[in-house]
Amino acid sequence: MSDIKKFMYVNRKAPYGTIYAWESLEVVLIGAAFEQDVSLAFVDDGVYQLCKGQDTTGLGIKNFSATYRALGDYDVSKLYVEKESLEARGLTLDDLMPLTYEDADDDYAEKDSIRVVSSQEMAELFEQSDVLFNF
Amino acid sequence: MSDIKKFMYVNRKAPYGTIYAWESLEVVLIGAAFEQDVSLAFVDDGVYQLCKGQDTTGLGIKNFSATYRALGDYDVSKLYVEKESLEARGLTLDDLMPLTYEDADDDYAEKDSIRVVSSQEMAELFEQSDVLFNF
Amino acid sequence: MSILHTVNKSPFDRNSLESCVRLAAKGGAVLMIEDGVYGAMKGTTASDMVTNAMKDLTFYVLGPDLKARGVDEGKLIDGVKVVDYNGFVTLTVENDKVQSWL
Amino acid sequence: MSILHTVNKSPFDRNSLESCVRLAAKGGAVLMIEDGVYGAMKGTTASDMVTNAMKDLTFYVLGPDLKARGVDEGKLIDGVKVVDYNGFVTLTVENDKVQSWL
Amino acid sequence: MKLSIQVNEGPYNHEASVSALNYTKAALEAGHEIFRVFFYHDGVNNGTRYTTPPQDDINIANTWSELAEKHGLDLVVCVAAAQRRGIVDEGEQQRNGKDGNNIAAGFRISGLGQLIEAGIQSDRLVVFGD
Amino acid sequence: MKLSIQVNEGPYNHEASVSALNYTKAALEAGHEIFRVFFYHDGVNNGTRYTTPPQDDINIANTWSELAEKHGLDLVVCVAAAQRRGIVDEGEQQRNGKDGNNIAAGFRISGLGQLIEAGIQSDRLVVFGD
Repeated sequence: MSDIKKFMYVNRKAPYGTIYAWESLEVVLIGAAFEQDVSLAFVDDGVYQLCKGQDTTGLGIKNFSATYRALGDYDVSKLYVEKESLEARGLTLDDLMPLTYEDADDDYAEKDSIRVVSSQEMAELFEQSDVLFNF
Repeated sequence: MSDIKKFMYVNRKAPYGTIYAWESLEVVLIGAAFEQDVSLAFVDDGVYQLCKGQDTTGLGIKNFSATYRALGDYDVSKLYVEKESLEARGLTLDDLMPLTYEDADDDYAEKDSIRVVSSQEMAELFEQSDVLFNF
Repeated sequence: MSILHTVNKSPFDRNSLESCVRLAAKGGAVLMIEDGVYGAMKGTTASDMVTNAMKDLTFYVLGPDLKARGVDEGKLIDGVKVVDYNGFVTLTVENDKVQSWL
Repeated sequence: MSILHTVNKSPFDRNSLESCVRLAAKGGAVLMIEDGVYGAMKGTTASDMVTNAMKDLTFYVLGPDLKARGVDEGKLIDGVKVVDYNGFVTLTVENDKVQSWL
Repeated sequence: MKLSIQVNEGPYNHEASVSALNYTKAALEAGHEIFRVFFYHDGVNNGTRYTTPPQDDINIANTWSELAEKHGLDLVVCVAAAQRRGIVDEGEQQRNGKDGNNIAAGFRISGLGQLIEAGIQSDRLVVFGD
Repeated sequence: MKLSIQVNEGPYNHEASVSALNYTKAALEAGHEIFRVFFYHDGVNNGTRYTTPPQDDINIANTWSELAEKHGLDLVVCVAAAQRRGIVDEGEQQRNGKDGNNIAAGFRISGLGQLIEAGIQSDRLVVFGD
């Protein structure tokens, strides 16, 4: 086994109704300092975490959606979103926040972090990971 | 409104996976002392609470299923089980614990506490209640 | 006699909304709160369940929970009414009792 | 490379088992624990989902959780294997990693 | 109208306690009486003064305590549920031989009869949970 | 083999902590090394010494403490999750100006890096939750 492990953070829950989305993101931020190969998966209600326009003022609780936009600065640039989960919820890529990162291997060109994949591709990504984090 | 209210305790969750079934039953036991008109509803995974043959020895946790058999002694004798929920789970009345009470109005004849009702009858029972307890 | 039903779970994750619709008597009100607000969106695999139930039930959704999740009101199923917490309290008073589909 | 998937929720209450079956690659193992054991019963509205997935996945169920819930082994879908906690540990070791469908 | 509220989940993990707080505030503003707020299941975890939430998020226990002080709310934590989960007041500390207690200001620990009484005395019972 | 375990839910409310306990015991009996047990989300509530469970039920916090003592288990409670939920050790008591602490024997409070490290160092990570 190499020194670097493939970490996959699996997000299946909606934001705010429960804390799993936010506390999972806290793990990703801390984990970014450990220089592993990091990916995030958004399936089922996890896709709601990336919806744009979140405004928690009326609830009086913290809005953590801006943190997803900071992931690129932490070198977390692989966010896989399952197509089938989006479709079942009537969502398209346009409903999600535009998330980007600067590709150090390509003269710091700005690229999209979100990659929409099929269920089958997602299953393969899980297979190729070394550690699956579930919340 | 009369002095006696119609209490309906609604059970929708399986036993042991979460504590709601057991802590709900604790409310019913305490509530029995208050001499209200008490009914229990078992719908969705709540029907699993009444399955016979529960044995938690292998988990090392408390088995509370015998408590349902004591309900008759607390004058809690109306346990409504939704037919559609049983059927979806491949269960019949034979899979449930036999629960009985002694009918004070009928020379203490032993009668069945469990009454299987349709979704529509259950909806009517909810309508006729004064207070719905949800766990 | 009428019941205010609250549903606080996503219809894609749990069976709460489905059970509510099955076991709510005609004339009841259904208020979607917390993650339940996703059930109010049109164009989803759960939308038909709500649309079909509208002949018997009136549907409401809690605005502050919608906004928190970035759900635009234009994305709601036609006929679902948006209320704030004051509206939630009013619905509690206008109906005879509350059933929470937890 | 193979994954041990654990499912701890009733398929009638949550979407965990359904998602596991959709997103588990061929050759994986699925262990039903806690309220997930209800997914191993035959004659339910969820049984076909498990039976159909058996061509790609091997299904196990945790005995102590079955017994706690009063589920007789005669009620299990044919081909679902019962293991105890030692078997759970063995499955963890025999597969390369664990995915918990919480 | 006389309302009672039941909270079944702990702070932060679920939105239930925030929903209950926002609902309680709205009900008070509309002039309704809150007969009781009953904390059950993991809801008892709302009543600890040991929390130190992030500065940029709501302090749920403090918000309950302030609301209780301002409006004379009766915040009742179920004793059986509290014992399972480690919420302790002075009386429970003595009875169970604990070396401290963690109950927050404005909360009291009492029995399940308080929930039944709320069901009898109130015009509506509104439950927030998981 | 080197295993790590993550517990996401509090005691009693969910079966997760009991499953984790039974799994940990079986893994130790089979001769595996438990690198760490990490308590996250409501799982931090496993680590309070203030619980008084019913006599006829399992004492979850004590069972963890005894297992830790017997096998030298590293039971780590996430500090951020603990602050939100009111689990406090002596250090946290000082830092956050609390008048007491409630951590159970054998548990320690530390950062999320401990979970990442467990993911890197262990052959398997097994998660129990809701």
